[in-house]
Amino acid sequence: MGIGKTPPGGLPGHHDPDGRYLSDLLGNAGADAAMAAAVAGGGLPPIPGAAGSGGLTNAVDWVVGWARANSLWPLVFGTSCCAIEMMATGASHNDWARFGLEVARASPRQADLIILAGTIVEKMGSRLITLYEQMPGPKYVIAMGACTISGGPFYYDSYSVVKGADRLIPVDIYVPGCPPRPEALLFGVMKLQELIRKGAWRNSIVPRPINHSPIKDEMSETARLWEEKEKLKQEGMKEAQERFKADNPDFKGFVIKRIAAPKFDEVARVPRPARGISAAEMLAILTERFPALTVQSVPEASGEKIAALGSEYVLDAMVGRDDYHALVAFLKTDARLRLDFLIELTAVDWKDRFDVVVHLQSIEKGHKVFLRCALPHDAAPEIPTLTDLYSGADWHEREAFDFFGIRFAGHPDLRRLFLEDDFPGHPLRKDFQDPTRVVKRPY
Amino acid sequence: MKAYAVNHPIGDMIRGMLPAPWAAAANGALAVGLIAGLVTVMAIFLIWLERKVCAHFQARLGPTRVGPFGLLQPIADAIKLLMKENLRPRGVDNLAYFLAPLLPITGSFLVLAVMPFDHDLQVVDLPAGVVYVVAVSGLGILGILIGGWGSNNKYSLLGSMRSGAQLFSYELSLVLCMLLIVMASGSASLREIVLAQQGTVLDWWIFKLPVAGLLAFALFMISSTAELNRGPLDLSEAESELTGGFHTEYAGISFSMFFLAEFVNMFASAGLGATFFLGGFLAPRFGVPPLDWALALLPGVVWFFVKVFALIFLYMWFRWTFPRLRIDHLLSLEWKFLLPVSLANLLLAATLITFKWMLP
Amino acid sequence: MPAPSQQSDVRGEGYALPPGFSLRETRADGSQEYFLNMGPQHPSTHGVLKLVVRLDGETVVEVVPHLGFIHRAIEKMGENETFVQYIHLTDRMDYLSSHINNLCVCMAIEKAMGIGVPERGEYIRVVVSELQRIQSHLLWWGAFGMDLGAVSAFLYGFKEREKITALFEELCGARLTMNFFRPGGSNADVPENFPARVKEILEDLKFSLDEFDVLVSKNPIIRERTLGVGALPRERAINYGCSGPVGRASGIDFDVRKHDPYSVYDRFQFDVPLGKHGDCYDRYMVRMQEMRESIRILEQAMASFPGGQYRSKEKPAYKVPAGSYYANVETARGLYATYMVSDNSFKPYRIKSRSPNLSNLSAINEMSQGGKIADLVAILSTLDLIIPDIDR
Amino acid sequence: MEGEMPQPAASAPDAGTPIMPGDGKPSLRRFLGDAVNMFKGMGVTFRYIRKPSRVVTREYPENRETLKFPERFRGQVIMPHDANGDHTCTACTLCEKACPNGSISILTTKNTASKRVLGAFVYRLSSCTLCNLCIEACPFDAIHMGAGFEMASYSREPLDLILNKKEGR
Repeated sequence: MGIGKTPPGGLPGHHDPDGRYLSDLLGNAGADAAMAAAVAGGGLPPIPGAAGSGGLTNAVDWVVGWARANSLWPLVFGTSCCAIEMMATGASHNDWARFGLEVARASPRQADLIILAGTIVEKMGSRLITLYEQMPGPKYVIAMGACTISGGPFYYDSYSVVKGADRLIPVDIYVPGCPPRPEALLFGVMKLQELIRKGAWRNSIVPRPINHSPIKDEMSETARLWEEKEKLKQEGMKEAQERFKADNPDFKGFVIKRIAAPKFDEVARVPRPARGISAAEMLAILTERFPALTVQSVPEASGEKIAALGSEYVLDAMVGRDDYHALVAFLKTDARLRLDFLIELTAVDWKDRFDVVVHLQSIEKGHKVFLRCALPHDAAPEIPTLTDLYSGADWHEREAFDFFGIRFAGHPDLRRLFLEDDFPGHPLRKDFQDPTRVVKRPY
Repeated sequence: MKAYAVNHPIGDMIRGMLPAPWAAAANGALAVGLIAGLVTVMAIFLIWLERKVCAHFQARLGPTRVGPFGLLQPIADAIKLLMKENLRPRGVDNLAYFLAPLLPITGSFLVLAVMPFDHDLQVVDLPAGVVYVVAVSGLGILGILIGGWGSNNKYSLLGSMRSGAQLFSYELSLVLCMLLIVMASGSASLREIVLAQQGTVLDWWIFKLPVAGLLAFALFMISSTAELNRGPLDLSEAESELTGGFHTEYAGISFSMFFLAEFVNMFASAGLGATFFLGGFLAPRFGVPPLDWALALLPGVVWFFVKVFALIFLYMWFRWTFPRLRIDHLLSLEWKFLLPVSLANLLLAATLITFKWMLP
Repeated sequence: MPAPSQQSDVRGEGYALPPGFSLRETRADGSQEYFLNMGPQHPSTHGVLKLVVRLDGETVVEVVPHLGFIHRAIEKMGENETFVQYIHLTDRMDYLSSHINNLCVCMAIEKAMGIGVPERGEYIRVVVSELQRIQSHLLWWGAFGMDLGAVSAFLYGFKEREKITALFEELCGARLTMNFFRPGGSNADVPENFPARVKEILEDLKFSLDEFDVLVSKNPIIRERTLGVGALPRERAINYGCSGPVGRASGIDFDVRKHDPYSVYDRFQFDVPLGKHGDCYDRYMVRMQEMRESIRILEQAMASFPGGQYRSKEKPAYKVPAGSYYANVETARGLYATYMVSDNSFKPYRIKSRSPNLSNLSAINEMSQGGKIADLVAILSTLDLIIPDIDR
Repeated sequence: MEGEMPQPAASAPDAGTPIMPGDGKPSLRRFLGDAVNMFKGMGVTFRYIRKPSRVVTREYPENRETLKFPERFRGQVIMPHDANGDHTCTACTLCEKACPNGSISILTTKNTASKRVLGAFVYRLSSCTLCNLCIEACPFDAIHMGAGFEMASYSREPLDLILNKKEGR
């Protein structure tokens, strides 16, 4: 079954008159409906003081509006997932060339339209504003996908995502989805064309206001507003409720049946065989050289105890800060171990200490080992760098510095990896708080 | 030097009405107007054609929604570009920045002045037409160079420097190809070159000089692709490397000048190719009287356009098939391969012409 | 690589080098190097990567990547979401391997809670993962063509990919961000016509791959532009932690599917293509051959596609016992790992995703030195970067 | 390059030897072979332009009548209503808790029988990632994934929907 014929008056309206909207409920309705009505009625509200219209100017308006609507050259701009769907819109199956959009320009000077495809984070925000300012007018913006509309999946708890691109630049069209299908994007483009065509060129579209509202927990806010209304309503209903109770003393309420969930049998998990030398053997090799070494969550570890943990267990060794560098060097060079591949280096904040976690693997033999090194929980804990052993440790250490503030002594270029240099604090520490950026999840 | 009228009756009428110098001027102006109009329309049509052909090379449809078959798409683009805010980025060299877009389009229109569209449709027939063509086509590169310099953008500068190196190199083999044709026809006038190819299809220079003609044609196509800055030799634009190359900082009407010049240039280049190798405005003759008679029914200007579009299709085909070369490969291709081959080919052609080893 | 010198800056007071660069000796002829910003909005950085390039004319002297233009705090958010909710965030890291990322998180949860997966569930996982790998490589192939200037290749790659995307849409309702796998299996069974559709796609694909070879692999321009460009020797590749096709092109015989098999990969016959020099050409060829190997796996899997239930018994909630858990998979880009630390609750205490792209990209400075800007584009393209996966 | 390259395992197909005509050295054979390969490449593109049937474009919006999405397509969350306009939501808030993005707010009210029922099912399409977790969490089959996709709007308001047409029973 198809979705039906195009209605005679053009494409379906975005604002369904029968639909119910949150804005109706909370009493700030109408802006979009007014906009839709203005577009449908032909022309946006004129700018005060704009020249009057005659037959000729109307014709010129029409031609210019037509040209602008049909020649939207998008900027090559995509940050994440939506960019792929944007490219898919340009690809053969959907072909935005039909709308004249295929002239995607890499230079903002020649572009008319930014399709905000993908999350905008704070670091990118200033660049986005620059790009927008570099475009010559008239210019249009389509916010594609949940992230650019509202922050989407990154609304709560994210310290870096801009909660809606309309906080940075004016947005003309919002295309929801995550990511929207190519057809949904094309629908958004058609909506924009409609907007341009109906807006006379002399009063070319007044940029939408930029959203300056403070970030807030929308869920709790909605619940609070609802609570207020509810209180009033309940007071009004008190009488009716009491009457009903008196009339139906044994009313049980309407019962909705649960649907039967499909039943599945339990399946036993089969552990994988170990590769390379076993954890127990490795422990023996290591304790021989580093007697102070302990094993995480296995007190007084011995070969038997480790072997009892099964074939999938990877040795999770705790090492002191003084032994840390020497141990990793040993692991890398020892002929029996040859742990030459650094999988990752990260840290865990245990509130009273930091654990620097190093995962190593041997390409040749296939075994792995996990190392932890506990650091005191203070402002700038320090540990020797591994960049002299693994070039790849460079960025992992910079990441750990960025997220936890752990300093790596001897690192050649210890700067923040992801965040701006002036970002306050280290976000993955458990005590990180920044109410100007983070909206806490209410549940 | 002789200026031709638009066509016999109108030209004769003007000549009859006005004293001779005025008549020549009026005829010239008429021809200029006609050709400029025709070519501008053609360039806009070419933009549409490029987008359509490219789309069909890529299993899609191309513009369909603006006008029938999307034919009005480039017109919408043109109007939009004209109505765009004209901005001046900070730090640009004013004179260079605003002058640059005018030069390429001037250059390509100037080339068209000597282009014989038909027996009697040519603005002016210079005896040294080929020299003139080579001279004025250099204006385009000048525009790109000063535009890239004036834009105050490193990408633009890189793009313009690339195109400088590229165009000066490829000009060599291009000129050598032209030289070969001049040698064969015994004239540097484009009109004479066309008329020297009268006869059957085998009298076109591409076939008439065995091997040398075909080779010269291939060299001409490669070098002119480079001259046109079209893929796979579009290094000065190289979108994936230099975002926009020399026109990165250009917007609105100045950008549209570059954009239009690209297509007028392509038209001019294909026109030269048709003139030199495919008999220009001459109708193809196969030596079969009824067929030749039927083909000759179409006016020369139509045949000229048919040949031009065939070559343009070839340009488009190259562009939408091949990946881009790297700048050092591009230059070594010219200096280490095309240039020696062109020289050898010139020698070969000279031998062929001297000993009259040509197709009958 | 000339050694950085510590002498004073000859360019005078107040001249600041971009971050990450060190001073070099002035050159004898007095000529200067200059810096070029590529990105964060640049067509060939495939997203919002920023490269600051020190150039000598067109020759690349040094490259310093700047990350974080799409750092979305996924790991911090993961600490406040339940384990199952975290799965949907991994869709948005390497969105071209979203199924495989989902699988990795599910595997970590399964390991922690001892959940088994029925036979059919495992087969679905393998089939879907391999389809995902092919579609990712197809998109890469297209993007590679476009970066090197063959725009039609881009469209052809996308055209083939679209078929697989359509199949995914039939399978799980989404084209890109799937959220399909769950601990113990997947959230739905495959549709009835799935095997037939896979077969049809594979037939089309074999034809298209041959066509791709004619159009791009055998093209001398491509060969000239990639052969010997951006070479990364094996030792260096291991040292940087390169994995996936990038590592294998350098000769690292490491593929998680083969050398640390998960799911039922150990039941299938397939080879791990290896390069010799680690240059762009090898990376290209490794991916092209990997697609053919994936087709082999898919054919074997579809031939023995078992019946039965597609997932094991559903837990009402996933409360992971205290401890730290690690699972790794081979995405289209390399070794992807999930490391999660639980404090015996419904939400992870710390969750970390190891991104193959981060390590692969970290070698770019070494790879691109001495090449041209165009080579840098070719290298970026053959690294097949997904920037949100790096930044998370 | 440093160190010797270890030989790859015997089973591994070799991706490191370039495909090229001739023996790898510049030669006439290689030149001609390359030229032929270039022409073959042009043949690939030409096959597309020659056969218009290879055009794969789906012409939205002209094809709206026949446009069809798969059954499982996730476009937006919808709440099916029966003939009486009733839905089956009990305001148990499982979906609200399952939602990773805070896109769902279950606002409850008390009906005349003083029972706690659904007042408004707020669904923020503006932040929804269509991950299907709410649908899986619902024990009453009250919400489904709908195929609607033409949702683009001029402002964020119409993207914050209330799904239920009337209060719960």
